[in-house]
Amino acid sequence: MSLIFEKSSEERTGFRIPRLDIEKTEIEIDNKYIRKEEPKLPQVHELEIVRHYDSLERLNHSVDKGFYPLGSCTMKYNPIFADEIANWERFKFIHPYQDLNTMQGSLEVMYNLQHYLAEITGMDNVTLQPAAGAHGELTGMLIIKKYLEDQGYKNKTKVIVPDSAHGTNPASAKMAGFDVVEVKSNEYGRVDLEEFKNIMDEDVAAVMLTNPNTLGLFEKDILKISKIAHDHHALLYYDGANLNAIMGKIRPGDNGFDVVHLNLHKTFSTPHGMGGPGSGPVGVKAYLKEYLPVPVVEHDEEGKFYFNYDIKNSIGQMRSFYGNFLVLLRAYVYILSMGRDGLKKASEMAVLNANYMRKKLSEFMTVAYPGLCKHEFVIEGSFLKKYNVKTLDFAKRMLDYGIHPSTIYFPLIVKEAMMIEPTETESKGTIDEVIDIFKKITEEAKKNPRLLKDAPFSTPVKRLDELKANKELKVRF
Amino acid sequence: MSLIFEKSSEERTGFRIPRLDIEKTEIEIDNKYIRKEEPKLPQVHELEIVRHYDSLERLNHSVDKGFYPLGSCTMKYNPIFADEIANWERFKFIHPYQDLNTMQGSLEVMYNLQHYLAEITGMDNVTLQPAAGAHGELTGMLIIKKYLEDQGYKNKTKVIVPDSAHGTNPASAKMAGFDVVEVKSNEYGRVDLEEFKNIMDEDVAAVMLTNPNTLGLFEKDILKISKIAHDHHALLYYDGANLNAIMGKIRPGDNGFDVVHLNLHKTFSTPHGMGGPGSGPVGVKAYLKEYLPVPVVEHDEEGKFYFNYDIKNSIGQMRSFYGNFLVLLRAYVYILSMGRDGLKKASEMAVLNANYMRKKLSEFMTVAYPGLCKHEFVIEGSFLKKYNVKTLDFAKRMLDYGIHPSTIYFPLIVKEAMMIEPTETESKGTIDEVIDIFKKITEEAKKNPRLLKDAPFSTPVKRLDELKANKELKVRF
Amino acid sequence: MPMYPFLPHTKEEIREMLDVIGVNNVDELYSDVTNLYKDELNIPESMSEIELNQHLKDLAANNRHIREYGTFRGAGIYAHYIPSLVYQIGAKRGFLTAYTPYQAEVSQGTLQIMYEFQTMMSELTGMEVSNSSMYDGATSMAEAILMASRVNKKQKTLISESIHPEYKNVSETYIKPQNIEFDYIKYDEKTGRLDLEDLKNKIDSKTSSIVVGYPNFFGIIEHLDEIKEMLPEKVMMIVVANPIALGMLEAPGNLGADIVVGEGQPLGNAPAMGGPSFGFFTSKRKYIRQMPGRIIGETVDEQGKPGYVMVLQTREQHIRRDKSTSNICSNHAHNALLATIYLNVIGKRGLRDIAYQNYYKAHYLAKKLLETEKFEPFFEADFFNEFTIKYNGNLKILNNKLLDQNYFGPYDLEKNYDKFKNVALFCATELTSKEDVLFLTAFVEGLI
Amino acid sequence: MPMYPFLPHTKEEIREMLDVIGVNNVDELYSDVTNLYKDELNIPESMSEIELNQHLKDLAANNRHIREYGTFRGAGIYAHYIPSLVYQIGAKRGFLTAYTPYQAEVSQGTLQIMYEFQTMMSELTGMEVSNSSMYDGATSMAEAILMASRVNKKQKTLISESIHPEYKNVSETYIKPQNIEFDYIKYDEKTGRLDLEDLKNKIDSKTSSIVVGYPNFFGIIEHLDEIKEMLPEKVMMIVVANPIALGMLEAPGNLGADIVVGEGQPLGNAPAMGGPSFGFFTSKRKYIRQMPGRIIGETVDEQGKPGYVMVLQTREQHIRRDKSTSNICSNHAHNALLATIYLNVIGKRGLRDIAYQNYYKAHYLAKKLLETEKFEPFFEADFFNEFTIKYNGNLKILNNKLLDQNYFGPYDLEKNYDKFKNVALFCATELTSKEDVLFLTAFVEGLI
Repeated sequence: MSLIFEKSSEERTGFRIPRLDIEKTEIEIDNKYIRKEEPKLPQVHELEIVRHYDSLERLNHSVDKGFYPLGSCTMKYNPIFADEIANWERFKFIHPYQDLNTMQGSLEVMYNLQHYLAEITGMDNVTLQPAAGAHGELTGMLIIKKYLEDQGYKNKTKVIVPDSAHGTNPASAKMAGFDVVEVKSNEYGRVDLEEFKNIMDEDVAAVMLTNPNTLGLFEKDILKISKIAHDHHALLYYDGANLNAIMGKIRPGDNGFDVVHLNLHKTFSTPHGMGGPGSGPVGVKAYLKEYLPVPVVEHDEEGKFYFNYDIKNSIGQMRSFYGNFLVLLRAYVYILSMGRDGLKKASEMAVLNANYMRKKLSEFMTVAYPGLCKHEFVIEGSFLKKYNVKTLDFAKRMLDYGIHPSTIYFPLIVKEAMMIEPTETESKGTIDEVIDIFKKITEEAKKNPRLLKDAPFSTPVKRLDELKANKELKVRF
Repeated sequence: MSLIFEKSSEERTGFRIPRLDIEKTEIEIDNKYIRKEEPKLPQVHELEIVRHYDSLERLNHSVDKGFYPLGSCTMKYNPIFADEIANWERFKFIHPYQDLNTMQGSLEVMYNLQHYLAEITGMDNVTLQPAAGAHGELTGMLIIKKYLEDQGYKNKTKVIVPDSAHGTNPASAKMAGFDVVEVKSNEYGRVDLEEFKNIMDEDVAAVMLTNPNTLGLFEKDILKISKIAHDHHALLYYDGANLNAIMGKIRPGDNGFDVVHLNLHKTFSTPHGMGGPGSGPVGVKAYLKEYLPVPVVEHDEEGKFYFNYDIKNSIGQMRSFYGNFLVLLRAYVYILSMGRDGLKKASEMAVLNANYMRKKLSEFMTVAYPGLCKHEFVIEGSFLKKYNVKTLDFAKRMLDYGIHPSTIYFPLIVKEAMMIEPTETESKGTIDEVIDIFKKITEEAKKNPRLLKDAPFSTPVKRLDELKANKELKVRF
Repeated sequence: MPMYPFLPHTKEEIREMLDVIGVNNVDELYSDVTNLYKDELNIPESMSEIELNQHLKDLAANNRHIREYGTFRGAGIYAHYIPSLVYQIGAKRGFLTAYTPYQAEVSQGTLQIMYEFQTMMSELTGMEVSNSSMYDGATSMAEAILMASRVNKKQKTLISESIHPEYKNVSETYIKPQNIEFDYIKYDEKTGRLDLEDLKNKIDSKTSSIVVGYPNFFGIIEHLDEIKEMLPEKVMMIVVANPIALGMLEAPGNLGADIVVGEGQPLGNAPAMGGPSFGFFTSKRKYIRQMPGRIIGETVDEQGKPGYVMVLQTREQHIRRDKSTSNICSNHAHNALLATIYLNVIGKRGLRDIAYQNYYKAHYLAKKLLETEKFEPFFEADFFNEFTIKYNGNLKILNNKLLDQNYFGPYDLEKNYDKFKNVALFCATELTSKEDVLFLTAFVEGLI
Repeated sequence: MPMYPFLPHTKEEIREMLDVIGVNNVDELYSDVTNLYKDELNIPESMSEIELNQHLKDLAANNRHIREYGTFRGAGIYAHYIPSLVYQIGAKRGFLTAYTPYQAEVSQGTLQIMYEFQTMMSELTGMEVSNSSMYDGATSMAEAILMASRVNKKQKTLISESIHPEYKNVSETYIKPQNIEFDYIKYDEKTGRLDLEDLKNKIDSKTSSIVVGYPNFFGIIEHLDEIKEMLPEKVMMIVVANPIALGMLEAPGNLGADIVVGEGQPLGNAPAMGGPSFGFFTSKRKYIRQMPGRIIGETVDEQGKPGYVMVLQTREQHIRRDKSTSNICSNHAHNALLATIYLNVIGKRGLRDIAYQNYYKAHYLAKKLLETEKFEPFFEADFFNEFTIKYNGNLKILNNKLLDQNYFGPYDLEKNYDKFKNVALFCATELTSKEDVLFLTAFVEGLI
């Protein structure tokens, strides 16, 4: 459809400026610094704008529209009530530099949330500052780095990351100034303990794990891994992307993890917003408390909340101000809405859904690793090879059935991977329908593979030429 | 798609009741009056509800989605800002029986709106009470009836209505206890003055006119009609459905009308809401002021607003409380947003759009009445007969092009009528596209009439069996 | 000249369009009118959104509302909780900016919603059929009386004295032009229920219908079955019901009602100073052809796929003109949508739980008030979430003092019944907190 | 056990599913884990929406905000008018509940919006390319420094002392682990602009980039062209810009900037206590392969129809892992959407008009304050909508008193610069009314 710029006309407007209620003064700025050429922003009337976005919204798949089993992304239902709260003026229109007395309500939300998240993860202290999961990872890595430096370690330059890890893990470790060492997964999809032992030495600063890992499998050797790491004075880092499997059931802090980040936009149901904003709080064990980024919310003896900037060994500040407050607020609403009872049940149902779907799909597809999974599982798409069909084709065909494909080609260690996370907010009815669609497409792959290779048919556009896009790099109108 | 009832399950819920903070008392009600069988309302979880309505919304055409030229309905752009204001708690959560001191803001809105509407129509006093256009018509007819009775007329039992009138006109006259006499239109689409004179006698209580009429034509003889009616002590009623043609240009009160109703959901851009709520204020000349329904908003000497229930000859009350306040509020916002300058320009552009479209379509379709129209015009669809195609077929084919058909088979006096009202909020660009679609469909009618007769092809359902629906009358799940 | 966000025309486009039409300027488009208005309308100049926002903020500052004040006031409009989904979904522009489903193929959203609405209202009232909404409770009652007369061709209605006063007023306005006689039936001075003796005396051969509240304006549960027993076969019983009460009370359909109507506001609609909300209108199936308003029915399309259309349009004004069952055209579909979403969200169990909480809260409030000994019982009968009680002091002064404490006190029945000096109509809902009640009792006891 | 609106499973379904899986109960699904948590989490039990609504109302009651108080405070987050369309359209659930456009065919809405966003940000800054958003202004600046080092392989950055203090802190956190040296360049004590002499002295062969505000933290318009002239060819000029100011000020791209970043909040985003808003990130085209974050490009589908996809993904962490340009994954797409809608609504003319009104209001405020003689000029240089001024009394006391009058006073610069005793940073925007200014001047003169 047309770009908004193509609908622009000099004489149209979507906005009028109010009458100026004061006299104009002369412009004192040197003419050199006065803009001559106006930016080519569109001049469009309201109805055109409204229809433009009405049309654009229709082009998107979304959780509200249908099933969205993107593995590792936890595309669960995002409560409308939480959005409504986040739109209250008394939360939304607070200036970050207001007097603390005029934002006690918001500070209390943050204070409570810090404690709830600490409780859920089994950690002692939490910072709400990081803006996203990867930002939390960087925060955690910087905490580890500074702590180890302060402990006098001179050469802890390495971070161990499994080959199944999210791409952000090695990237964040690198941004924190570490070198990344990859550890292979074994035939059961877990960290290969032998190789892990071989790689481990005193130069290792940290081990970054996701548990359950990106295959949806619980790292059963976690206590051994933890002991080995700690014996080498390395810290254990928990990537919380998969926390939705374990709320109230397993606490990373109880399994040896020293630092944890969470993705509130996954586990705690804040909307993903087409790619963000997220929020990536970081929890640490007490001994790392003094390394958290500033500020942390605390209260004084009279119960007045304030931002504590006086954190002795703080790594510094990770972003401006205090965090993505409106995301924090939504997560707070979600947690209280579910309660300790509901959070636990949510994780249980997420795991139930995943195992049910895994089991049903295993009847006609290849599940990469057998046995119980947690909140997600991975299909090895190479079983389609005999029909000359790729996972990409399978995924594109799913679009024709109105459901979003799973994450594909990740984790990298599974050939033609499809990583499926149904989440707990989907009903058995929906999941059964989706299983039928998987089955139908598998049949189509056998009988009429062109249907997959030429798919999608029913989407607003057909397959797009990514090569051309990357070659020409036309990134603006 | 499935009904929500089909998605229900006993164990699901979209709602939880809060803990009861008091002790329960014993139920004293006689068991006879206690409900035994629960109403079969659905038990559904939130995500299901959200997806249900997400899907239902997609099945609807709407102004936000595209062109909607329903003649006589004025489907113009409805400002989002006005909706936002109507959602402010300080307007939305007022109980009608609050102390007047706690609703002065809302009363001021009503007071000002009464005056703006009086000014626009050239009337002296306005009631905001009627809930819709037809409700306003009934109000107006009752005012006329009571006034004439009070004047001592015993036998004024008839109301003259043109054959081109909206169906509500005769229906409302009838509900007010009058008999309806139809006056024919002449070859120019206007009231036939000669026949009008013949029908007119002292038994006539009122003449109901829409001006411009439903053909979009200005009743040029209005002053003559007015004089004849008044000479017979009959009153002139103005159906404001077509006011969008004349704001700031012609005032019904200046052309002899005694009573006027308006449709705020048409002219004043409040959203039609799938069929309502509307709002149908009624304006009267000063001599009818004491007949308005109670209450009317006034203010005392200190500027305090109040509801005046003390209206001497009031016809009584037309509905509970004071009117559709949140609709009134939106209209108030619209009027101030456009201002006296913008309202006039809106009417001018509405008339410009209609004439432009009329002229362009006349190149390949039959316009029922030649010459200038106002905000709408009527195509005589019988030119399609030679291709064995009906207006209904033409309309259904329009659906395939993503635009809403015009009003069809109305007014009754035009064969196979298509009544087109583009409104002023549509751009020339959109109208040109629509003209091309009309042209294309006209071509299709010639070359491939099946395309029209079998249309629509792209809608969620194809043509529906109305006979079956009316025969079986299945009106609930 | 300012540019308007709602008007897209450029000067060049206007020129082109005028040329096509064959006129020189816009004024010529009005060359055929009489008494062209030459002045400027005496209304303000156009305002920018920023200015208008400020203006409305200034106006809103003079309002207070039931979410910032406590409230014990009902009397026809009630302070129930509205779940977040109701407004958020209701505000979808595909619902808000669509019109009457004249083209069913592109209105299946609207039509299915109205079909679901009709189902829910039928279920609630225990009636067989429902239309897709009226303006409000009062006009629904008026139209019900007219409908009864169309059904049984009789021209007199008997209305309970304890019907909401505004409903009585509106009904009078509606039925007088139809030459339908009306009379009022007394309430029992002790119980506040319909006086069966008086009813008996007033029924005659001309009687078409009797109208009774459920609960009535005093909050009292009428014994519908006993009333029904008094009625000759053809006389129709019209019940004006509170839909939330129907989560706890037996459906009027099971107690003999012929037509059940009411105010829909309690179902997910904001008080809105009294409007817009909607009226619901249900009846026995055999009367459907005499029903006013729009009705949606199920059918199939050419390929056998289920779909929905408007049915019985030949009853309606756009087809039948002066022979139609009513002049109603615009209904209150969007408010009915809000109610439908509300009932979807709360479900049958939620409705029951809410209804019972209303009952418990109101009875707790009544008990606590009597314990202060500043009040004494008035009517002695079962009630739902509203009740009458007599204040030993001056009720107007009490209400004014409560206002200073940010509370809207009870409705003062003297407003409508001269003899009810200091008789209060108190209301409690699921939102009335123990704290509210304890504040009130302490306040009347002079402790605050 | 309560039923949860977000959990659809019935007991029977759970049973069926367990049977299919082949386990006896849900606990068995966790049979493979270590240290299963046996306690109850120490967080509250689940709350109904009604209770939660009340809880949040209680919390919100302890907040005040810039729409109910007047404000003269900016310092990085600004009180601009947000047209109604921005939130209303932004709240569409098809935008809110979609994720990263991994499947382009069902994400053309997202992708086209981001493409339009990139176009607008490029236009605003006068740069050739833009990514589709960062977390905020501070991290954008930090990433810009890292990017400059990737481009020119030099390891030192010079940061203007007058950059927002929080941006400096964040940048330090980001660049230290990369062993990038940094130093601060003084501002001219008289003008508040960058001290060109100091810059000259500090540039050396290791210098990768210099970072300068436009306007700077004091609201002052830096002479970018003069700074650029001082820089050796390879040294990159990073400009941290206020996007509203760019409606009036020459685009940094025309004054020599290599990378232009900034805080996007002023464009249609609520202050939100500082987050979420977004950072914008633009640069010359030749550096695009070193840019962090997601970038959208135009292409065609198999049938030649235009469409949009993510490009240069090989820079990103999910492909390149520890070799990526940044670890950023989630961006702030939804906030960028709000900015896009905002810029659509106001258009180029609106942006210009708003910018000029900001200028006029701020200069009017400055003039009026000086006229009271309670203030004296501090820096003497051109400013946009913020300016520094020295108060003759105690600024902290003044601000506390203003708070009692429901005004947030100016930002107190002593918070960040010890020597700036009683130096205030005042801000005015298009929403600052004459009334606000006259109140303030009367107040400082002791007339109120």
